[in-house]
Amino acid sequence: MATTAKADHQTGLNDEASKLPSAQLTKGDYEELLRQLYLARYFDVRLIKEKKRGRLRGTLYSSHNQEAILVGSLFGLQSEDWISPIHRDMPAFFLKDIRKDWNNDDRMGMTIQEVCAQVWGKATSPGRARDNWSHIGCQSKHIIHSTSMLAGTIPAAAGVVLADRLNGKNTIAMTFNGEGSTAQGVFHEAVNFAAVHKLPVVTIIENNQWAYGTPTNLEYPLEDFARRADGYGILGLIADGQDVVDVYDKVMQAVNHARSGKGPSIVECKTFRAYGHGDHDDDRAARYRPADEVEKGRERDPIAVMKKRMVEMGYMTADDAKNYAAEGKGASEVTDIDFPQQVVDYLSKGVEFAIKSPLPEAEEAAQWVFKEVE
Amino acid sequence: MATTAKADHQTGLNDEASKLPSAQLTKGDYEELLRQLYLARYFDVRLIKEKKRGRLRGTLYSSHNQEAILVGSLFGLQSEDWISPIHRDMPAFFLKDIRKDWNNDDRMGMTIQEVCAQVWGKATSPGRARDNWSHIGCQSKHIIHSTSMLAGTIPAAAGVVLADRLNGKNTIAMTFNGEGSTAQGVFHEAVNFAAVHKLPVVTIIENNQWAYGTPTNLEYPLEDFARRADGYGILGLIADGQDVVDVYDKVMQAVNHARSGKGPSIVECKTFRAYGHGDHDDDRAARYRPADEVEKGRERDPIAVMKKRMVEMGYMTADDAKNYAAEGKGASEVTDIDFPQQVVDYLSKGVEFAIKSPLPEAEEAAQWVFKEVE
Amino acid sequence: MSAPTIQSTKVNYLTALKDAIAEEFARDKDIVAMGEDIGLLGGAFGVTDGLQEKFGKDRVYDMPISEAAIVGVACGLCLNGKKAIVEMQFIDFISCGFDQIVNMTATYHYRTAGEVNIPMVIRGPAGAYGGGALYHSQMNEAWFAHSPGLKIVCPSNPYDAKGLMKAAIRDPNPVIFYEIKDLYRRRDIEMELPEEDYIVPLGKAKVVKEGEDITIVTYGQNVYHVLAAAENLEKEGYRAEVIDLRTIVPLDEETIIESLKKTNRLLVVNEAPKTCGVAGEVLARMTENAFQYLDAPPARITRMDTPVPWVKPLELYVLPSVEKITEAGLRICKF
Amino acid sequence: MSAPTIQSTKVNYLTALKDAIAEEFARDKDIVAMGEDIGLLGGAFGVTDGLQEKFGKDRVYDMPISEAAIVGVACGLCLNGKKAIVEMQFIDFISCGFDQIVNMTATYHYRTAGEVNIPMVIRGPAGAYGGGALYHSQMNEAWFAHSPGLKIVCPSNPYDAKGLMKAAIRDPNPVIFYEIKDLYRRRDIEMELPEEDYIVPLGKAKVVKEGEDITIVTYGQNVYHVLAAAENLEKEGYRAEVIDLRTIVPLDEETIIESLKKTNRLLVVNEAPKTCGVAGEVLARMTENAFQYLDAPPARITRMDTPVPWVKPLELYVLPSVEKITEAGLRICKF
Ligand SMILES: Cc1ncc(C[n+]2csc(CCOP(=O)(O)OP(=O)(O)O)c2C)c(N)n1
Ligand SMILES: Cc1ncc(C[n+]2csc(CCOP(=O)(O)OP(=O)(O)O)c2C)c(N)n1
Ligand SMILES: [Mg+2]
Ligand SMILES: [Mg+2]
Repeated sequence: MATTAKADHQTGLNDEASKLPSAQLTKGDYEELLRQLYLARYFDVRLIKEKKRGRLRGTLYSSHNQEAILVGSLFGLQSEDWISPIHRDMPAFFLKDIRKDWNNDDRMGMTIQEVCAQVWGKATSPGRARDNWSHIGCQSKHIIHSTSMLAGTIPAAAGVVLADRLNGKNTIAMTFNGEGSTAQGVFHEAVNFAAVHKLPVVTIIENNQWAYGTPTNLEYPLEDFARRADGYGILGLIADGQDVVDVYDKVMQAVNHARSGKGPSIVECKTFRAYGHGDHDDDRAARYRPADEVEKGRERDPIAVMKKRMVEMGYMTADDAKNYAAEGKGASEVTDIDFPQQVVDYLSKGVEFAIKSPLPEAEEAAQWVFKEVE
Repeated sequence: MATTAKADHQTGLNDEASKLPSAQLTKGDYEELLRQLYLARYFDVRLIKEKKRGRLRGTLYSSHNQEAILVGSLFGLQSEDWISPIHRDMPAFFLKDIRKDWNNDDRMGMTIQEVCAQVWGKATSPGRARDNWSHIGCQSKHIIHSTSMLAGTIPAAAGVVLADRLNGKNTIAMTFNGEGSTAQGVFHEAVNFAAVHKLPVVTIIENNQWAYGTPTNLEYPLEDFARRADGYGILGLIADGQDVVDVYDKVMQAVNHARSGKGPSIVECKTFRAYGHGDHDDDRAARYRPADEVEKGRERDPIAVMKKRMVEMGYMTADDAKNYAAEGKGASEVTDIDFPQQVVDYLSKGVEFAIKSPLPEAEEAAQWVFKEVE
Repeated sequence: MSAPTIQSTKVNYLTALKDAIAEEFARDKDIVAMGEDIGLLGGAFGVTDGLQEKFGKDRVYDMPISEAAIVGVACGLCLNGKKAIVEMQFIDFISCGFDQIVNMTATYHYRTAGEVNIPMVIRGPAGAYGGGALYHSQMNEAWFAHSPGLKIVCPSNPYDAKGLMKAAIRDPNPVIFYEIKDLYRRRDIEMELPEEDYIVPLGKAKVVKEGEDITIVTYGQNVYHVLAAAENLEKEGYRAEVIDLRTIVPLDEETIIESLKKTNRLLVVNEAPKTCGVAGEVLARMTENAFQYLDAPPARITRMDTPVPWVKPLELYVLPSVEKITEAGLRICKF
Repeated sequence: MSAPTIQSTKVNYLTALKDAIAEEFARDKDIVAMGEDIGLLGGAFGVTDGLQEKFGKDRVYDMPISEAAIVGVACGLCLNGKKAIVEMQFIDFISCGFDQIVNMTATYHYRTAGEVNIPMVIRGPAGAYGGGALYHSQMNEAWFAHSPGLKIVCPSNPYDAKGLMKAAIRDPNPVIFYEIKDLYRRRDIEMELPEEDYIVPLGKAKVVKEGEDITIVTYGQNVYHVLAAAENLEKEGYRAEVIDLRTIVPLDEETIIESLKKTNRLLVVNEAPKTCGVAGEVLARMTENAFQYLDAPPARITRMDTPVPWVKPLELYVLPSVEKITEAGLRICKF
């Protein structure tokens, strides 16, 4: 089954890595991971609701059911590391470097205000809402701006860490990609180059079984997209994308591999796209995707999986696990009550800021085609 | 060492293939293979001489020392199969489908007259000398015209056999590529697509250790370019590119694999570029390539390797093997006497035709931008 | 086409395209379609809705996200007897298959001295005004107009959409077909279409409004901006002749020149960036070939030389608008 | 630059470029070069000869044959504090990295509202007349002139080559730099160059010959065709003013307009295909902005709208020539 991780597919992984990185995580870390899962989920749900209320333009590419990939991948990064999220990774913009302090606006991740301002198309977002929703970023926070052209930022990711290497810094760059995007030529060119120079580029493949209306068997001849790594002789790992701890474990192995100079890697996270490709596609998706496939693909909600883990580890009682029952519910079924208050407050702060922020002035549109020569 | 084939690298190769295709070759086939090696070598040598005499324009990308790849790959193809040669594969244009009858101008390969007319830039070449030397082809002979953009014909190769499949024909398409060209994005896109649809595309990689002035370790992280196949889960084979029989064996396995519906493959043929990248580069190549590497890379001349085989098999006496001693000699060292008369005559026929042929009329240059709508 | 029978219901731009493709598929079994999500889903906008169901997976391919391979494979199909209709999910993504289009496909006929021709249609949703931002708003036809061997088409209404699509599919050359996505479902341009098979030949512009005082040349969505501006001009006493090019390559110079003989004034409107765009080309050709008819400096209203920004006021700021066209039209008329 | 000291020896176009790059490398340790065969080999034509030896493999990269990655990696370097000089082995191969240039690199400054700028130079041998055929002859600058966010440069002589290359490297924006390969080693254009550091600012055209009867605008190798044609015109009694644009984006309209005020006649010469090329853009701008100074229909001499064929008579047939320019110049002068 798609969302069940298979036996690890490992190419060249060092044996010493057998001590799992998650062994170092504390109870507090588990609680934080769960909180972040809620935060990512709530962001998505809140935007869906806002959009239904007609307050938003643009397309919403839901990350519902895929949150463990974002949360688990980003959790172990260092502040100076680079990321490059795409359309389905909106929460990544504020989850980056959030671990220590959600409310430190100077951390190396975007603030919730900035992200919401972007969603609302306001002048207070870093790019002043010139490009749409998902193509945001922030150079000073080490977030690469994507274009729409899928896989198009992997070369840039290789470039930024090459620059850091030349300056004696040991950062890594983590790119996020749908499994469908790995068919792009530029994916190949960039991964090949990174492999030649053993650059610390970690390529996350979010295999949600669909690229828009195309199933994986028409995108790639093999079931495991991690096997793309084999063509470059680089590390390829498979994670259970529903399990934030497994994602953390596999990604941290890849990150450590990169940080220690062993080069790039591909980490495939198996998951399932909960809704349509974008919100405009929800109805049609119901036609092209068999209902039982969808049901099966959504059966292991990452919040539920994490709660189960925490109960097993004694970090949470079975009763506590019943609180904030967002898991397994669709966007239209949950309410604010299904989420920790901290999460709701945090996001509300962003939304309010965005709503209050001004639109950019029309005349700005003519600006910044070129940087003036001093 | 580069030109020594390593143990076969085989992904998914059927066990039944263990009976080597070359087991079926007759003494006559061996003799023909050797003759074709001479023919390919002579073509190259003759053009070098013609160019030195100032009779030719354009750059000559010598296939010297790499002839076994062309001869061995093409030998087992069927007439209707498609090929797509590139800059270093000039002899492929006339070697296609030559096996049965060198002098049948209606066979599914270009005539020597057509090829020479193209080299001389004459109106009697199929493309009327509109594009240069190496970018020729002939639709009716099932030879795809390349552009200069490396790896750019692999998608078209997939397309032509897909069309044949749709029409119920079981042809295969064989593309020739330098190892450096495999870094192109379009290589990835096309091989991936062919793998998804199990299209009969055989990709020959002529690994001559250099892409112009760039050594293989800066092109690809692994030593064996056949391993690119692993990323697509397709058949990947390595042949000794100096040994026409080994090339034939590996390529025929790939061809049979393709013809029986099992999909695309990559056959890496290990060889060494004898001269500069093009004739303009001969002097500089001597600077960027260590002399001992060149010496070692040229030490197993494919003509010599084949003669040795034939002597061992009793198809030739050791004394006979001393005839036509073109092997091991550079272009400036050989003369016509080092080649079988049939080879010299064959090519001379082409050269004479070309020289006598008219240039295209200047006004033609404005023609054929569009096909007229009937 | 004498007195065609009229269907009872009006058809939108998208349906016109969809019908054209489906009818051609039925007519010619060698036609194959390739693109991302065009089969099972029926295309991001639904232009190929039902096509795979009707004609099968052997003729309608859901392709990997590989624009270069999509074009290149289609090129291979075409050089071996098929005709390929290729969808770019948004025309903006054509940049990812650029080399295969301009160097492989466009030149095949030329470099084989006519032996091979590539009957391919590359089509896709295009155009701004819809809040699509930098990568879902492009009109990049000028790149291809500058690349010899490609025909370029852009219809502004359902009748032309259907007729031009059929002509493009039947054309033996590669054609890039710009579908204006903002027109796909626009209600006020729905039309009743002939029941019979018809084509609108490539290379013929159309005078969509007659007038004597100024010639305004445009195509695509800008046709509607220009028509609205023409009404404004009318209020000021100037009658504009409006020409919808419909085909950019080959360009119908004659129709424009005929008009200029009458109006002696020229304005060209196009939503693509100004520099080296089609508007400039029209201006240049008319200056070269119809200088004697020009009584006032001709002008262009185009997108500024900027990308298309996302947020509405920014987007509109850089694009041609009824106001900008009216203003330029008045300036020229009053010269 | 007051009274610069003069070197004792003349320098060719290629050496001027090579020196410019090497001097900038020495001046700024953040400059990195990437391209195919530019290190060990020193480039297909030798423009980066010795660069890797001098500055090391950390600053001069022999890249895999991956134009998209070359541009994209360079973009990443630039957005993280480096400056990248990217070589396309022939400018024709730029089509393989097209998306990374027009969508990723060109727009970065715009879409980040000025936060990021990409100081990249993409350079490569360009131009026809040398028997390079379809894929080793292109001048494709119009594709990029039509893509907002890119500056475009094309020098015609060693002095400009060096000064423009330095200006391009120091420019904070992406610049596409067309090196005319037929000029690389042309002996009769060698020049003595100032010993001191100098730049030729982007965006400034140069009047290379003064005249009163017609303005001929061109750049690159066509400068020499135009100068020869100007001599022919002189024999017929017409004095042509010849303007070498040097920079295509930004375009120096002022210098052309100033000239037109005097000559009232315009001819534009450019070896790229005609439709939507730079020649048409110059014509369009002048018609829009200097109509009142034009006493005769302006004209373009460009490549025909064909690829560049290989064999000499065919190649020359489609390209601008001294004869074609002379003829057009006479026609305009006599109008
Ligand atoms: C180069 C390119 N081609 C096509 C598209 C249109 N497109 C946007 S998202 C998408 C599907 C992506 O699928 P996948 O990579 O699996 O990511 P997912 O949406 O499933 O997360 C497509 C085809 C694009 N953005 N870029
Ligand atoms: C897309 C593209 N980029 C660059 C070139 C320039 N080029 C021509 S041949 C060559 C080297 C090719 O090396 P390889 O593929 O190993 O083939 P070989 O010449 O060694 O046979 C290069 C870089 C090209 N033709 N196409
Ligand atoms: Mg997906
Ligand atoms: Mg090679």
